[in-house]
Amino acid sequence: MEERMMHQVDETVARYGSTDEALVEILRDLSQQAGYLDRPTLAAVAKKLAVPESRVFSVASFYSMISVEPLGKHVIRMCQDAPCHVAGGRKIWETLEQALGIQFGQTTSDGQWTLMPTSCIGLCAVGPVMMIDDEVFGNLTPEKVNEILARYREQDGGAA
Amino acid sequence: MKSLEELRKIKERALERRKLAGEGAKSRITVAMGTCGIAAGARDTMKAVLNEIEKRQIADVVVTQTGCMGLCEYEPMVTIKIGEADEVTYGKIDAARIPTLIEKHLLGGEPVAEWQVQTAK
Amino acid sequence: MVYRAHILISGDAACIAKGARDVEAALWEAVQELNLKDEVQILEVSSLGHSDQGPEIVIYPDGTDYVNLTPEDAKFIIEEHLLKGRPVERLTYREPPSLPLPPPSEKEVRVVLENVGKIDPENIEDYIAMDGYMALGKVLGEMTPEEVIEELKISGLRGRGGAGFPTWLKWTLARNAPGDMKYVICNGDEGDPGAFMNRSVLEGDPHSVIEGMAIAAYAIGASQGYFYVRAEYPIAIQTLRAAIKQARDYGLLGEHIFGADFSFDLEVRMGAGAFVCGEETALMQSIEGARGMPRTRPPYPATAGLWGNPTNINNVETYANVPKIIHKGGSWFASMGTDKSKGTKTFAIAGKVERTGLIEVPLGMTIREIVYDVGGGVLGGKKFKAVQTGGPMGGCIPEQYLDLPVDYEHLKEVGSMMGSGGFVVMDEDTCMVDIARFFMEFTQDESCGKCVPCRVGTRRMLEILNRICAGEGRPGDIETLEELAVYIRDGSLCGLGQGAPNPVLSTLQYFRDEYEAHIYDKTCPAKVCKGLIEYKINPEACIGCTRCARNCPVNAIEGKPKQTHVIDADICIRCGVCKQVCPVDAVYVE
Amino acid sequence: MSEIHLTINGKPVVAQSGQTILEAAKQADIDIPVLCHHPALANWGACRMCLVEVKGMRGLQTSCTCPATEGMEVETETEKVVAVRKFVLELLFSERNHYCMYCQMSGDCELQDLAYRYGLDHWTYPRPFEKMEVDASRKYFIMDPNRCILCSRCIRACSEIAANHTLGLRDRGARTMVVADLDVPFGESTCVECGTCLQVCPTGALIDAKSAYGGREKDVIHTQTTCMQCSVGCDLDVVTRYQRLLRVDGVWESEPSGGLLCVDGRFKPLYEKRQRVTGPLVRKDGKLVAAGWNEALGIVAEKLQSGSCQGLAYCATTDEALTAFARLFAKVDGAAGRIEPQVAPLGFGQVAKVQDVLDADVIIVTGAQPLEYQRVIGYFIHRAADQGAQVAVITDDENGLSARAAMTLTSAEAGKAVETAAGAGKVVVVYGTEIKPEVIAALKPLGDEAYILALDPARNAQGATAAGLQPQEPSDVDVLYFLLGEQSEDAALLAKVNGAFKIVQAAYHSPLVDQADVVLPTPIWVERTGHVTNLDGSAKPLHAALLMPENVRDEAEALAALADMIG
Repeated sequence: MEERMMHQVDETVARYGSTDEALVEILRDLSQQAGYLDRPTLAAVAKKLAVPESRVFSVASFYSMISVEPLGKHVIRMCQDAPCHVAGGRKIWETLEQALGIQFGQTTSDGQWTLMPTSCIGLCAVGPVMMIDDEVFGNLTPEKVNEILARYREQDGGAA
Repeated sequence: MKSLEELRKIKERALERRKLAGEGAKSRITVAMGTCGIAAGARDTMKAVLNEIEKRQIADVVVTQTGCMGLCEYEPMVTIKIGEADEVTYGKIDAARIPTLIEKHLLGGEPVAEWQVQTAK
Repeated sequence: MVYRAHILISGDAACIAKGARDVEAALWEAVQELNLKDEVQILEVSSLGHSDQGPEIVIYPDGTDYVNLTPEDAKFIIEEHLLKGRPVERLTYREPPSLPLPPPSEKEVRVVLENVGKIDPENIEDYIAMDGYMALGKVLGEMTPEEVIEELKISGLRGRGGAGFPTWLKWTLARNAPGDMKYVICNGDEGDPGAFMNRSVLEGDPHSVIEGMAIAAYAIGASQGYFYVRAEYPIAIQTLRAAIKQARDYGLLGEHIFGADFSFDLEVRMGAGAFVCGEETALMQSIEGARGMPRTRPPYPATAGLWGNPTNINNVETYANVPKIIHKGGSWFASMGTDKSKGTKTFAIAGKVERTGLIEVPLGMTIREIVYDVGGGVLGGKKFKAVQTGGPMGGCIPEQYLDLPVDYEHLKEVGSMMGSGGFVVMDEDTCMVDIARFFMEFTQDESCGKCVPCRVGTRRMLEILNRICAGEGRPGDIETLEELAVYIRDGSLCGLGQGAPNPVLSTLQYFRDEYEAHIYDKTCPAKVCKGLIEYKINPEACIGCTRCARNCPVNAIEGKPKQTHVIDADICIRCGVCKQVCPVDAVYVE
Repeated sequence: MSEIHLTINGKPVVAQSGQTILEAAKQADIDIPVLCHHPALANWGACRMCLVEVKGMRGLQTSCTCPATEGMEVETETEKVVAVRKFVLELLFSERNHYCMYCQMSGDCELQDLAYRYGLDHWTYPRPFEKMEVDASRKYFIMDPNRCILCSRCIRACSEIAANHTLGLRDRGARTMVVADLDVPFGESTCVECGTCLQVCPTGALIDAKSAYGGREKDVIHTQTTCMQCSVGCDLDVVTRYQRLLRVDGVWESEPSGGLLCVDGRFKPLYEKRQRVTGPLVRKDGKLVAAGWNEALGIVAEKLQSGSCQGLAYCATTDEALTAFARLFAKVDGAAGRIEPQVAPLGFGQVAKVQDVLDADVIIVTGAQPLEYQRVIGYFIHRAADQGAQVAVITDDENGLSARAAMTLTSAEAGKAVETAAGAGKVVVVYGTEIKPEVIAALKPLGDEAYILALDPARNAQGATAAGLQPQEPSDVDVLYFLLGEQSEDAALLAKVNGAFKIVQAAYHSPLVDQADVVLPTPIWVERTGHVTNLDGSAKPLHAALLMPENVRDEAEALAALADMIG
């Protein structure tokens, strides 16, 4: 495990360059690879770039696409911006919160789902929009949301 | 790039190529592959276009891509240009519509009116 | 074995989720029962293309496509289609209705978007064919930096990302600032909700921006440039990187471009999800690998920017205009637009309008023209209520200003701003208090937390707005909101905080009655705020189909089949699902 | 720098170009309130307290960041400015728990002061804050985020002054928090307990654990004195209340440390556990018993004149005491020396001052562990490295500075440090008693251009040298006189002590004290008056912040009395 992580850190740092100015990109990339950045990974980045851990943590926790806390198996990112909102985004928010039994910013207790807001992903014409992991879903309705969730649950083997 | 002259030569060459549908080809299919297009399924559409061309062994067509045409709601969007005729733009072209589109417009020469959208000049 | 017919059934996850397995079982059963198993083959395939309407089957050789199937339907189809040779019309797939798109308006003028959607962004020669890099060649071969800036001055181009600062002046300041190392930065952190013009340009015509930056670099004396693009735009970044590589391959970036004593190269930096990084000083912090926290100005980036060096920063659209201006002349550009706002502007029209998407119009076009002529009017023929421009730092402009020319000055006059070009149309079903609340939630969430007025003040405003929308507004709330808004505007460090109260101020200015209705009458006129509404079922209309009761997430609806249903207001969470699923529109909001 | 002229509140003000409006105002005695600004830290511009109106500039300007320019017209207390300041204060009071009554810093809080100044008389906004956990995992101080106003002074102090970079921020917006390292409890962090964060905190978010909740700030007394924990000699602001030691702060704008202290200077003395010698003791019937000063000094005087004697001092006392000590032994023809080893001169280079480290381009450290024994110099080296200085550590053992040094070399590789220094601007060699002869030889090519900072391990080394005390070993004499001051002897010394008659002058009990025939008490640092001479060679004043115990006398005074008795 640790070896794999170190390898990932080495590789990512090599890609962006081991200067402190690449910190934001390195952290974002690593966070996307691993789902989130655990403390050993953050410490490894700090060491590799020779920057203080406090700076690594400050930067990591500032940006919304970098996570320093564990996320669920699937991360739902619901667009929280105006066009989606006007198009009925609030209902989708509520449907998601209801369906998963958690609030935005939380992860289900079984570790399957994390619900997060995201800023505009520029697909306003098909709002409301959400992303599950890397997949984008547009023109959402509460019904459609429940269907999509059901499909993921089915894929995951009927669990959760 | 050493000089404006060199750039002009490239321009002439590129223009020549663009005037036709494609280099040595009779027609051109363009799939809009902006984020909006891809979110709406443009990758599948593109795949379907390539499949269909291979399946039917159509030789004189160029398949290319372009960015967002500004009508994100109508993605995936596809344009077809045959010879020196005006380009025709289609909206909401999912993979399932490609065989029909290629059959009727590209091969049959008849644009599919009900899928057509008009874009700004 | 040769079969007379093949039945393909979609094994797509969505179809399975909706019962494809049962349908498949029913197909097998029917084939056995009707003794067709030697004639008909059933094959499961990955997808048939309409999984949103699954379960789906396609029967070949004729290719009839059936969707939304139940096991009963499956059996029926085998009997009718395969045994009796009669396709079941009612179950066949129907194409989505043809496109109800109004024709594009002649009023659009495409300058920045000229090539977007017309050329292959990954083929530099496509761009060159459209006179690409001619402007750079001309600048390097025939013009001094001063002449370049003069041409921009003639054009009247102003920053397309926000406040509209004259571009020539910005360049002059950076040019005159002392320093050996200077930078140009392209701000591609397009974060305004509803705005995606820059994304479209980066994805569709990246070279125009690269060329604009190279010209800027020549004008101010820089040799290094940075593209800062938000990570939410992965395709744009990919396209951009490919374009930069091609430009290098063609010698349009790098050493001694066009044989001139000018070298310039570009690097792409990706954001990581922070709206505030659209603010120029925060953006530079982010490029330097730090938290994107804005710093006070002065000093301005023109004198002390990236790593303390003189830096010119413009947004995507501003740079994309530059090659056109050089190529066609500043006065050509200045011939479009208004006296003080020259040229064209791209907008992303979204919300309740027929023709959503990307447009480009000359500055000074009225809101009415944009909404009705270019945008095709309000969606579904509803009544126009307001348009929100300028993103979360902008404001809502009401119907009375439909004939307002859209330019920097006029938008500001009515309490909004140009911003980067978001244009969200709102109709009568939009609650303006809810919209204000929404924007405050956004800025509150995106506040970097550095300065007190923005960090704490937006929080206090949001709390009040939340209360009002929940039906718990109190007398005095409006006045407190106004007070908070003014002080946050005057006291905040950067544009995000200074602009954060704008949506509240503008809605208070034009839709105060809606606030008052929420607070004093405890009603939401647009029937949106769920603390103030109640869902009811019209007994005359209800057909007792039980659909609402089955879909209600909290079992708040009582009723037997074929009898009138009733919603228990105490249990109801006002999610509105019942209203959406009712086939006869019997559910209404009070 | 040139002179510029502006007007502030209608008053003509002369300032230097490059100064901010705030600095210009301060020079002209115009008070502009601040919260996030601190003169020892980089400008931040976040709290918005220092907003002013400048004619011709759009909006309000933060005077702490806005450069003063020629002809500028500034107004610092307009109606608008005052309204925004009051608003900011109201917001801050609504953000977290600022119930002053229950705050240790009430009366000594910059936030509270400003609230009084701007007439806050009620809570304007609701205060829906959640209680946050207090971090008391650090021995010497407590972090209470409930009182934090996120001014970031502590973070900047940790990075800019201590160069330790332990503190940072987590999250953003209203969720922002000050955290250590990767968000670990303070006590588990890389914190070096210098306490600079504590000293810059404007509120009660970072408080000293010892003095917390012990009474009101209005009753405290501040006394300026000099730290005696090592040879650096930092200026101290000692805070006492009712003759009790509360806390120790650094003094901004003082040499050599500029306000920076270390754990030894700021905290450790507050936790002194050794048993104090509170009066003279003489051995009777094999036991040490209390005696009067006259009796004890009488015995000492007699002994010193009756046989061969030697005086050995730890240099943990005043210049005056060391001089008196040397003088006394000269009088009785005894040898007198210091116990700690002394650093020998290198034979090249020019003498450096401590602050020369800060603007060095290359720093060579060898034979010394400043992070352990002269910590402030260790932090200065880190600070210089943050500014781009190349640090080369030459050592055959572990050295804490290696972690952030550009290179760590063995003694044999010392030449590489000289190569690095070649062509560099300012080169500073920091060395201690452990320096090896071959390293000295290798560094010699640096020549007289190099600045040399010798880290003498003794606390008042320069004072001892001035008094002519050189290192000596205990010898075979009839009477051994130890001047220990506050320093307890180490085991090596104890082992060398023979069966002579032993006189020990010390503040605390120790094995040597317990073996002594006569014990004379001494004051401790906080009770001392006199001077110490620091590494830079300045005689720095000591001012007593606490009274000595009744039966304790200052060494210099006791030694002078002895000399008088001997005549």
